[in-house]
Amino acid sequence: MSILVGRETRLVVQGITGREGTFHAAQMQEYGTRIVAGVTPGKGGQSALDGTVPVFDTVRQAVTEAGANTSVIYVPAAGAPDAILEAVAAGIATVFCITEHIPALDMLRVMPMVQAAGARLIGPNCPGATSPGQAKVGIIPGSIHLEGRIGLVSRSGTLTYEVVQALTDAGMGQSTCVGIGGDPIVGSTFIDILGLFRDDPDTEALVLMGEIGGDAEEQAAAWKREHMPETPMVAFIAGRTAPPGRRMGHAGAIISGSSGSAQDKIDALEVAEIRVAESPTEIPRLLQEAGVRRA
Amino acid sequence: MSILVGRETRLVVQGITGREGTFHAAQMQEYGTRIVAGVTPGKGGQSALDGTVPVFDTVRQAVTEAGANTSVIYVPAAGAPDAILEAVAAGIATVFCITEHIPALDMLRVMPMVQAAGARLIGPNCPGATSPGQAKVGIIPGSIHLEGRIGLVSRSGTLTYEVVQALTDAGMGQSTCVGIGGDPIVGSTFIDILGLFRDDPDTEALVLMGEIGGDAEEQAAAWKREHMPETPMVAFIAGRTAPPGRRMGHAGAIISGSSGSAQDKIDALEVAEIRVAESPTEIPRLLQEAGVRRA
Amino acid sequence: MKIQEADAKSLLVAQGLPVPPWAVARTASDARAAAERLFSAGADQVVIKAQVLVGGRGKAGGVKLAGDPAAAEEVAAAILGMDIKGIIVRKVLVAPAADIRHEYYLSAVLDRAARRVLYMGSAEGGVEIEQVAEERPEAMTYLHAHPHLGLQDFQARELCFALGLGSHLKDFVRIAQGLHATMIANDADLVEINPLAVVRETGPDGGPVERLQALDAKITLDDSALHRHPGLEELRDLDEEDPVDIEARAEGLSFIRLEGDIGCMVNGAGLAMTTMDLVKRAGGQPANFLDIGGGARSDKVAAAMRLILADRSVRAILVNIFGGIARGDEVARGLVEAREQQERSVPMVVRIVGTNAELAAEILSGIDGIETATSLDDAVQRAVAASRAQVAGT
Amino acid sequence: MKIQEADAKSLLVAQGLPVPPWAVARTASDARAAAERLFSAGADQVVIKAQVLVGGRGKAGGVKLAGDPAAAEEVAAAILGMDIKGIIVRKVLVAPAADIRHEYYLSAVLDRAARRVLYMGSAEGGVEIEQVAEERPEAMTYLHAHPHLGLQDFQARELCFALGLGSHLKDFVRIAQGLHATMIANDADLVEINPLAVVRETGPDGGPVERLQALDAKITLDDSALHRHPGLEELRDLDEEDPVDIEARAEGLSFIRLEGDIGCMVNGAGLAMTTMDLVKRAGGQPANFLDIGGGARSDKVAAAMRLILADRSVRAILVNIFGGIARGDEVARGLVEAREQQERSVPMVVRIVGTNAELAAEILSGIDGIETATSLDDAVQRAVAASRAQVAGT
Repeated sequence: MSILVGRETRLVVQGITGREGTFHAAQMQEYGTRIVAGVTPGKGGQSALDGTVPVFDTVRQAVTEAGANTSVIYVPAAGAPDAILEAVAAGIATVFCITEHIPALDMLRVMPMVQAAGARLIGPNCPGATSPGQAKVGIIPGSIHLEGRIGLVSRSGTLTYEVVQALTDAGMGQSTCVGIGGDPIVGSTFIDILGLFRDDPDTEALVLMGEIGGDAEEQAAAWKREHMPETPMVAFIAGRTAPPGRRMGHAGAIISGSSGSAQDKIDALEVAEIRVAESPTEIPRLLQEAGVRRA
Repeated sequence: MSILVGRETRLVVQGITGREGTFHAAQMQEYGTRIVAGVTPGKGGQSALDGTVPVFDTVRQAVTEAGANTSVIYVPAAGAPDAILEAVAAGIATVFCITEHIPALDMLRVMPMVQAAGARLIGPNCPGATSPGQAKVGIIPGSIHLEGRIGLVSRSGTLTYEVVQALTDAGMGQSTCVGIGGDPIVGSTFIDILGLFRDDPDTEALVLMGEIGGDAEEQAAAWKREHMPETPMVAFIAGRTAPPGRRMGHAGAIISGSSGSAQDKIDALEVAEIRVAESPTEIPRLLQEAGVRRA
Repeated sequence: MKIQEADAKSLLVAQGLPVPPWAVARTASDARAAAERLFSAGADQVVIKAQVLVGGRGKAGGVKLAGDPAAAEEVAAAILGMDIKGIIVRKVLVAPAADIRHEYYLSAVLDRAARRVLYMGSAEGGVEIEQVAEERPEAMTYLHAHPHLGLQDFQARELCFALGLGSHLKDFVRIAQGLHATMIANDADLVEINPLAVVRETGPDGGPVERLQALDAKITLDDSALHRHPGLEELRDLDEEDPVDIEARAEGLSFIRLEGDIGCMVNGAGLAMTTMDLVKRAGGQPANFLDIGGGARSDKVAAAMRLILADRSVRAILVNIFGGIARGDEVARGLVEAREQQERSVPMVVRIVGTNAELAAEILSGIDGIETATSLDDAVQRAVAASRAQVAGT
Repeated sequence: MKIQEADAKSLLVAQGLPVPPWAVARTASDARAAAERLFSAGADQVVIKAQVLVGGRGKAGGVKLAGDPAAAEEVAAAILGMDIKGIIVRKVLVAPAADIRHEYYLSAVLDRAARRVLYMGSAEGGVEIEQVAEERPEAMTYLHAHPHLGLQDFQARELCFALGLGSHLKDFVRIAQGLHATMIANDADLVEINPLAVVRETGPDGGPVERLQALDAKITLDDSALHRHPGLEELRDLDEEDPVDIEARAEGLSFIRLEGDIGCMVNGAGLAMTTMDLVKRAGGQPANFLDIGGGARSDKVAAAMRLILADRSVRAILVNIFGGIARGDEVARGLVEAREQQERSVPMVVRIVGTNAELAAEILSGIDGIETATSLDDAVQRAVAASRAQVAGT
């Protein structure tokens, strides 16, 4: 098993005829992800990926005619909120929004609709998720993964790859790796993803990659302590040396006021008996010390 | 027992210091309704009804400080939608909106909030409800009622009084009489109220007072046939002789296109084995013929 | 409130919708002048359309084409003054005749049962849409706008593709969103474009281009919201209103004149309709629908009486008041006042029950020409009898 | 993006909020002229406030009163040129000093966890609100606006009564709604009024009246939404920006200059922060934060290199790229190009992994002054060593 993506994933790629959509659709298909449809309004009737994938005008058609159950969005920021709304209105259960630079107020308006539809949104501004050996959705390089039993959740993009690579290099495979995105307003939080891992019998240990800003890591630490006390878990917090109040690349990474600092997060994690690595490369060793074996 | 209002009703009157609010609050209190609070923003700290009822600035205060569980709104149309939102946000379970002339689009915006709060709205533009011998909320004259076991639901105002009077004159008492209001957008439909009557052990027979326009009566007939086939029921439809397409006093009473005519409604009711009276004064007799006894 | 096609088009244009130019003329010569301007702007033909607030003007001969200004004047002269379903045509709309490739239907309407704005679209526009909906339901597409977010972009696209208008995607989305904007900006109950047409025009390079255009528009406004749109009240077409309606509105009364001879004065719309139903059932003919509303004061009652008596065919008056908010004594006092000022003597049957009914009875007792009744059925019987006696006595 | 007080006030005024008049002056004599206008309009005193985008200007002496134009000039001269937390004051705001009866706090801010706009209010305004929130949490009132309906009227009233502002109910409701309107109209993350003051003014009849006034305002804008508010980009205060920041933004790079000597170029914010953390842990000092973003092309890499080298204190450069969207060979080519144009020779440690890492290694092999590394820890160690060698060699 795995979470969010897997063998049962029937993916529709929204924005499949765009530059990003075309490139990553090919990568995902090559990895083994079952792409059943693409959507580009006005290009319905065409096909993509060398004729293997039908293109529809609407997500609703992709659901009713191709049986899509999962969507990934490569639509530019101006159209991405509507693309999310379209996906959940069409009954898509899991939506990954890769698009970055979506205004926060747009996401505020979108979220109640996602929740009302009972759907799950990952992102925006996220790298997606991979269940090694089964499917990858998003932009995480497929080559760095190894099948296994470690669940990984991260707020960052390339930092995620770094850790996945370190785990794979150490012979520690992953059940699913999820990037939730670093924007101020994201569809799924650490806790949402940890909840899924808790219910996944194939996930035996956890890695959480946080960064400065907000209090999502503190919340996750408290939740983990209460709901999954037995599961080995290692964390990492990026931004220990970041100066307070200065913007670090994206809106998610501001230290605001007294909270959101790396030290507050590290303290909260340690209180919850979660080991915190000082470098991504330390993570495999800390997992081993917590009793996790190599694949 | 009864529905919507009764001995357990703890009423807050929104707009208690206005002309209508003051007059009807006194009438309700005189009937025996337990009025625990009034609300007029800016008049918090005063009292109403000869010092027997505290006035608060907000409905939230009326709930937390006076334990209100039901609200009745006598606020002018410009402020009434907000008054409804305030009531349901404060946790009021049952809200009666007496106010007329609320724009329909305002009600469209209000309704999802009422539903999300899990509250029940009766009205707007409705006369309220009375459970004889227990409590009355709204503007129905208290004197016309008689305690008993007939549940009445109506889209009209004074027509409701006419029938209640006819029932009382015939010695046929009522469990609860509810006016749902005749506006295009109302908080509770015939079916909503019939559902409450179905679950009320003290209601043995039903009277439904409909009028031309829309298809609420047809819907109610079909629902009654399926869910309460054994309960005796008599109906009346106002507007048999109204010319098609002309506006009859309020927006709820337009015959639009092929449906909404009195004959369509009467046919639908008769198909559901509901007797339809030709005059309000016929209703007691038809009830008796359906096996209902006098109180 | 219904508004005329020309006003509906103005409201659509205000929201950025594409509508061909038009002019409104009250005389044949004005229509000719308008047509001349359109011909010199390049029109091949113009269309002259009766401006009336009833449907079916096309079938009634109220819509005609004209190929030159003289023909336009002639056609306009024929249409102006025409009687369409009881309404005399006082204005015509003059517009260039479009080169129509295909006609679609698009509307947004308040859906009571769903408590949403319902969008309806069809590729079979230009005809009576009720007929399409009934005979070929598969030719209709329906969707609900969100009560807070309105018509979302993806919904507009879904509608567009369902109608087969994919080649006009951007324009269609803008038009569909514009319907919602029109609804919100004006508190409309209905905004309808029929036909929304693909028309062939001459493009900037001289070649033909196809564009979407709203060729006809119907809008009805929510009466309860008119007070917050001061400009819209001016769109009320007094030409088509009975002067009595105008007076009734000024007094805050709800009044509709009918064909019969028994004037009715009732509080509450449902009870007023019921009273009329009972009059008919008893063999009489109601002369009007009149709801004096809740809490009617005596001056409002007097105004209502004036409205009823202004109708010369009224031979008897039935007053049916169930006091609740309205107080019986106030109504009775108003009736007595009205009676005093009354020029012509019409028998009156008065039934007042509920709040302060006893006071009302006292006030009315012994007044000449006023009969009182307590039961509704009885009051109706007496009013019908009184009207018959008048006919017999004439 | 943070904007200056004067600009924030303009955005509030645009939504109808009450803000006393103000002027912005860049010289002491302009400040005097502005003060003269305010004194002749009836002010008893004026306040001169440093316009800087950092907090604590009051404590730093950047806010002063003046009783006449000469004093205003003197005070302005003292404040202009002042260094407040590293920012040189280049402008002052001149406004009439209000007769403040009480100071309140009111703000609307994006609440990430709740995914709502959070309203915060307190009757203890005019001070640092973080302190109030921490020390006297009961003095704060919080409520969330609805994501679609915004701040509803009843919520504004609840907030008003919670703050004890019942006697200013209508004005407060308008102001609170105005905060939401300001947020929506400008895609703001934060709109803060501190203090929102009850001030005593002279009423129309000459007697004293009390009014609510926004005396100070802070607004931060959502960078992701600036593109849809073309006017707002002009409010960016270039006076307070490092020229390097301006160049970085023009190139689409995310860049922050720091104190150290090891230039860093990384793709992804999280990885960039991690790289800096590791540099510090290894005993080095990062000279900057630099995220070249996803899919960085070679020209972007070259621009990033220029930015790093423009800092004369940079003694070594660490490039850490994990190819995903970004392709390693593109980055490598950009580095080689940049190297060729480079005026000063700074040792560079390059680690490129992921997509096309092998091609990158080929491109970089044998180029003078470029060391390659495969592990992140190793790359960091080498960069720190290289910077030390430079210091030793100086």
